[in-house]
Amino acid sequence: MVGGTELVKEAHAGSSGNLSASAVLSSAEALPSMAPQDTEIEDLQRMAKNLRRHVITMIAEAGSGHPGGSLSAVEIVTALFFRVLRHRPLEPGWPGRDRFILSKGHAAPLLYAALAECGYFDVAELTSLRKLGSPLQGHTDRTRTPGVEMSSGSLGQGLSFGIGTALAARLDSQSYRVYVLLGDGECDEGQVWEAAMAAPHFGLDNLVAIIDHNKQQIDGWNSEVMNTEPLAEKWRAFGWEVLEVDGHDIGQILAAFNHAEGVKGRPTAIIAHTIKGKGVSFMENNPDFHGMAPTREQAAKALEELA
Amino acid sequence: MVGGTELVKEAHAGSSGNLSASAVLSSAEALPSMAPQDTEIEDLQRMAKNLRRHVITMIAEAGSGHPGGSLSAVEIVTALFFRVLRHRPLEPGWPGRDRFILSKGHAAPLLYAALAECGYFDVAELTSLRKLGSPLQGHTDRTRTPGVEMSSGSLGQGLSFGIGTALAARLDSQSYRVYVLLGDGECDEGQVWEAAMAAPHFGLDNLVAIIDHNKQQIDGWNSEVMNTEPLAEKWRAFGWEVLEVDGHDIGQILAAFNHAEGVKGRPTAIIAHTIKGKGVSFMENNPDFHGMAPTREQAAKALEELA
Amino acid sequence: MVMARRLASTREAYGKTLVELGHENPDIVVLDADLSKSTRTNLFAARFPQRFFDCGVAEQNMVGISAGLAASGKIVFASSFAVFATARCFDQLRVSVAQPRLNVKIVATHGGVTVGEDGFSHHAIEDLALACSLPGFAVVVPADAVETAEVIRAASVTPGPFYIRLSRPDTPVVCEDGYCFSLGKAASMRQGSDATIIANGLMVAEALDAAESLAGQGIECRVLNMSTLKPLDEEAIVLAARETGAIVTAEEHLRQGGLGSGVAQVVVQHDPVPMSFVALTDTYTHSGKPQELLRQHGLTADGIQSAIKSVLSRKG
Amino acid sequence: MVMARRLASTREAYGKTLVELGHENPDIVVLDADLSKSTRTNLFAARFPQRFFDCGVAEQNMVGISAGLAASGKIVFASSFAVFATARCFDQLRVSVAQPRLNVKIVATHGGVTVGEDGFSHHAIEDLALACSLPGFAVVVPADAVETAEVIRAASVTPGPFYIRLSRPDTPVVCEDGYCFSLGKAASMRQGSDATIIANGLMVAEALDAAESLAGQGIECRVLNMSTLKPLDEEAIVLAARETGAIVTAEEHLRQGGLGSGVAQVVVQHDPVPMSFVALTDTYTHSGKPQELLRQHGLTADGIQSAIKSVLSRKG
Ligand SMILES: Cc1ncc(C[n+]2csc(CCOP(=O)(O)OP(=O)(O)O)c2C)c(N)n1
Ligand SMILES: Cc1ncc(C[n+]2csc(CCOP(=O)(O)OP(=O)(O)O)c2C)c(N)n1
Ligand SMILES: [Mg+2]
Ligand SMILES: [Mg+2]
Repeated sequence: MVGGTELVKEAHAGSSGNLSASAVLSSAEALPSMAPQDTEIEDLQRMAKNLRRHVITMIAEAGSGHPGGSLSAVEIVTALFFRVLRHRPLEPGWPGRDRFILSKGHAAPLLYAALAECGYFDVAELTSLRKLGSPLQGHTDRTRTPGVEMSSGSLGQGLSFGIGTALAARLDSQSYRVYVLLGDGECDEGQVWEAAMAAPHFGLDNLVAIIDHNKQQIDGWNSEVMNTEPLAEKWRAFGWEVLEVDGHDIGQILAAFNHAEGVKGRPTAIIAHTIKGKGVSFMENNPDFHGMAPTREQAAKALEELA
Repeated sequence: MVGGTELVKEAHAGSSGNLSASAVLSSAEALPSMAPQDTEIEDLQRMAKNLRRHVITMIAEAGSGHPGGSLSAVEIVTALFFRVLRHRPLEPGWPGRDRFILSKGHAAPLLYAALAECGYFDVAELTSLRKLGSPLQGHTDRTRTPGVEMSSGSLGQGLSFGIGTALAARLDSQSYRVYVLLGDGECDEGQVWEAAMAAPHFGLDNLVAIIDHNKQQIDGWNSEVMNTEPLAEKWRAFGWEVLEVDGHDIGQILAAFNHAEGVKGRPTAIIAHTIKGKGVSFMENNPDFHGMAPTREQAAKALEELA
Repeated sequence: MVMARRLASTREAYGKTLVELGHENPDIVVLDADLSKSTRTNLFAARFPQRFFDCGVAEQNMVGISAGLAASGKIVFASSFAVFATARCFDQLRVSVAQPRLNVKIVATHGGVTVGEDGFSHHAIEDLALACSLPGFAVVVPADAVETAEVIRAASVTPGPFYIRLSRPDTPVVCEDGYCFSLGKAASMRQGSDATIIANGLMVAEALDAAESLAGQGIECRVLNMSTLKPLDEEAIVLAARETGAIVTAEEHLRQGGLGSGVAQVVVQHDPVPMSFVALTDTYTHSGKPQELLRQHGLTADGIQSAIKSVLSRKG
Repeated sequence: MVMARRLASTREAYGKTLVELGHENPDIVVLDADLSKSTRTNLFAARFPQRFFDCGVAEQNMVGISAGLAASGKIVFASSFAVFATARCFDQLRVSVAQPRLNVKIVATHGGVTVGEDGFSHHAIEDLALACSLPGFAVVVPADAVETAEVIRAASVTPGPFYIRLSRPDTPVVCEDGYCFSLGKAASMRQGSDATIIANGLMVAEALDAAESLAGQGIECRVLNMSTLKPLDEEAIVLAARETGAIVTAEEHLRQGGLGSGVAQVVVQHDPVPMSFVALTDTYTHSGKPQELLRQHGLTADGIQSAIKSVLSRKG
């Protein structure tokens, strides 16, 4: 198993469309924009599996939580925290850090697992999830958890917040970039479209929205509950650069982030096609596991599959 | 000057894509779907001018109100109330009536003028606009004014309401149609896009949204305040049949409504390109007259131009 | 010390009553915003799919659609969690529902802090303050599952907007079978002349437990179930002030804008007597088990007992 | 009978103070939602276009953007009309601003019914109830233009969220030049021992007029300008109850959830004395001239006088 902090770059040079450069994963100078070598991808995949195990263990221990939408976003979060983001886990308030904003706040266990593996806090803390007095609230609380940029839990609010941080970068002549992760059901919320309209209006090319397009929300399939298709066309019509990727293919995800860094004058939306509950057979595409904790037995079985 | 009620059809046969039939404007059997003869258009244009005069007189008398966005929508409202809608001014609650929902509620003076000219209430009432105890509130109040379907004044709420009435038509096996008039600045509101997503999801082909695209909102041009372009592409990406018309050309407007009646399985959005303050030289494209009443002298000058 | 009570789910009672109403009246329609499994409107959806509309995660639109349906003669029940059904669509409740006085019943589940582990984004501690500031809305917090069924039925035949707040966990049953809900009337749950406890929702059970314990100490408390927050039963409050001379209110909500502040306004206008409040004080709550949170914030029989003692010490 | 007062615009005072602050502190940023001409943030926009963000007619997004800016170290002022700045974005105020305690100042103009002719959609009669149910928010209703400038300055240097409510019309100036605002402290405007009038916003002028008239009838009223609704100056309230034995509150707001209910809660907990409320009672208001509406709903010096007489008749 890969130790988390090993994968973390304390910072990396921003920008450049340099796709040919190669680098050692653990190097502090690694560029985010390069085509990763196979071994790096493998390391990231191992970390992804590791995060999945954390998610299952944490939610099972808490007895409540949201496995489905945490598992679908694992590769996205892994790519960000262990390769793309310039951040300093030991200096969470570093002004130059790239921002990751979890708008679909019910995926908090995944974010906590990534933060712990990066070294923001001890991995042992993870089991305190959702318990009285824990820094790891059921939905994120930026005042309690180092590395958490935004308090969430009410859907649809993260992209607006992201715009604010992206505007602040401009005001402060900072080069940091802002990444916001949304759910597809979350895209039902009007506030998402208010923000979607505003970001290109403000010309924010330091902003990236990633939509975890797992095609499900609580009451079932998006197509039956509230059809969001054609999702890519919507973002395009709102003025965004739009990319579609297999959200479980880390190489594609990294390429998309790389592409986004080269886009000028407007923000980028990455539509990541994913599977809700990904990695655990009986959770995949099973809406029951949107917001239900696995039993002890189910957790054991899941961990077996993720061994 | 054309007497209002003369122009009103008590009801008309719905449907049919028959573009060749001709009819007398005052006929109770007139179809909405036909290409109107020139004389009809002229009658409607006269009524439009008449409504403009009312708007100016009412707002000047009230000393406050919104001339700009009332004037830009005159042809749309004229076409609807004096030709398209099946309604019974003396029976405002008639269950089979087509519904007109003014979502951009600050254009209330225009709606009141149309209702009065149709005979919902006395034209003399119009001068009570915005006065204490008047049935003609500054923004619409459905409990006070016959013919007003929805209370408004807070932008962005009308299309959702329209979906509700359109769904009710389906539940009650009624053939009435629902027309919702929105502003382009109003399209900044997220709730509009929640509704825009839901209406095609529910397959509502009895619903028509008309966007009064006068390119201005209060703080100035849409393009500077909050760019909504490409507006047509947005509605298309949300699953609507989209038409663009010159919003001051009654023939084009009627053709668009006619086309909409033939669309099955999804709602229609008509983007009406208009000029804010249309018809009064010093109000046209002048954001100052979004929400400012003309002085006595300005009103006199405006009425001269509208003679 | 105090007897164990049967637990039952208020939202289950809601879902079942909706199905009954759906059979009785074809004008009943139900809406939800992607939470129908949790609010239990899915029971209605399964039985009457044509009259059920899932609006996705779009509470504003849900309220607007509800208003349009109500304006067309439907009796509309619309549900979500209490936080989202009020905070996320307050302007729509105000302009599309309250101002035109339309026949929309907002039935919100997951009220208060007993949502527990989800944390503060999901704890509805201000929903009643919001609902009470909508003129024309009736606002009701049933004490248990028995009363919930009654309240839903009453709302369905009473024209105009309602806000009804239910809980996530199963809660103690305090109303007897055959209990009859009357909008705007407090239900007397226990006699007493030393002080009055006015409570609603799951705090009614705590109030009864507190009264029981206090009786053992020679303090006889009147207990009122003030399930209707609006219109408030001023008569019962004035009588309580006059006859018992001291009042404690107990609610799963911020003190500000809820039951306690409503009662205080009546008391100072008619018969100023000492009061104490068992409620949350201007603070957000955090993840934890429902019972832990109730204890942490004093929303318990013990908390009520202390409040009674405090108020008695100030009694003239 | 009572002296005429100079009229001045609170929102003009806001706009001008923003410009001063903009010069003094580069971290001040200002947002609006397509109402900058009316809220007078356009003064700041003209001077500091880089630090001004018009969000269009999208109040939810404006609040979210404000939160993001504040989290990045900016001191954020965000404005709209009082109805839209609260009702339309309450969940965003709750989750994006209040829960993380971010440094966002919501300055809402067009508070109360004095918006007049626009009618009920534009009358903010519940905005303070909403703002007060956001734990951690400071809530302030300046009495006039002089106090407004002070409050805006105080907010700019006090970390954390604020809700500040201003008026549309020019309002009477009651604070003397050199007046010093202190958050959470009532300002004593007049001495008196028969009863206390506690008011805020434009009702302070009415309170002073009422006190003047009553003095002519031998009734001496204390007048408090309770511009800070949260945190409420409990000490001043308790003193007023103790020393004058009767309290009338006066506000341009629903009785529920505003100043009156806040004061009542303090009174019954510390020194139950008779109170009367000059406020709107559970009803929406309609189009009319500002003064007509104030008169129609008794929000006047006359209304306050009657309330004082009623409360004195109940004084022990
Ligand atoms: C404003 C708001 N409304 C409702 C909810 C309840 N809720 C939590 S998750 C969820 C479904 C979200 O679906 P999606 O965004 O697709 O999430 P994912 O599939 O990635 O888990 C809902 C409705 C909420 N958290 N916030
Ligand atoms: C929710 C809400 N926010 C703000 C306002 C204030 N307001 C009234 S009209 C208007 C501009 C609307 O622009 P647009 O829709 O383009 O109207 P039009 O140009 O047709 O007059 C605004 C911001 C409002 N009425 N409702
Ligand atoms: Mg999803
Ligand atoms: Mg416009």
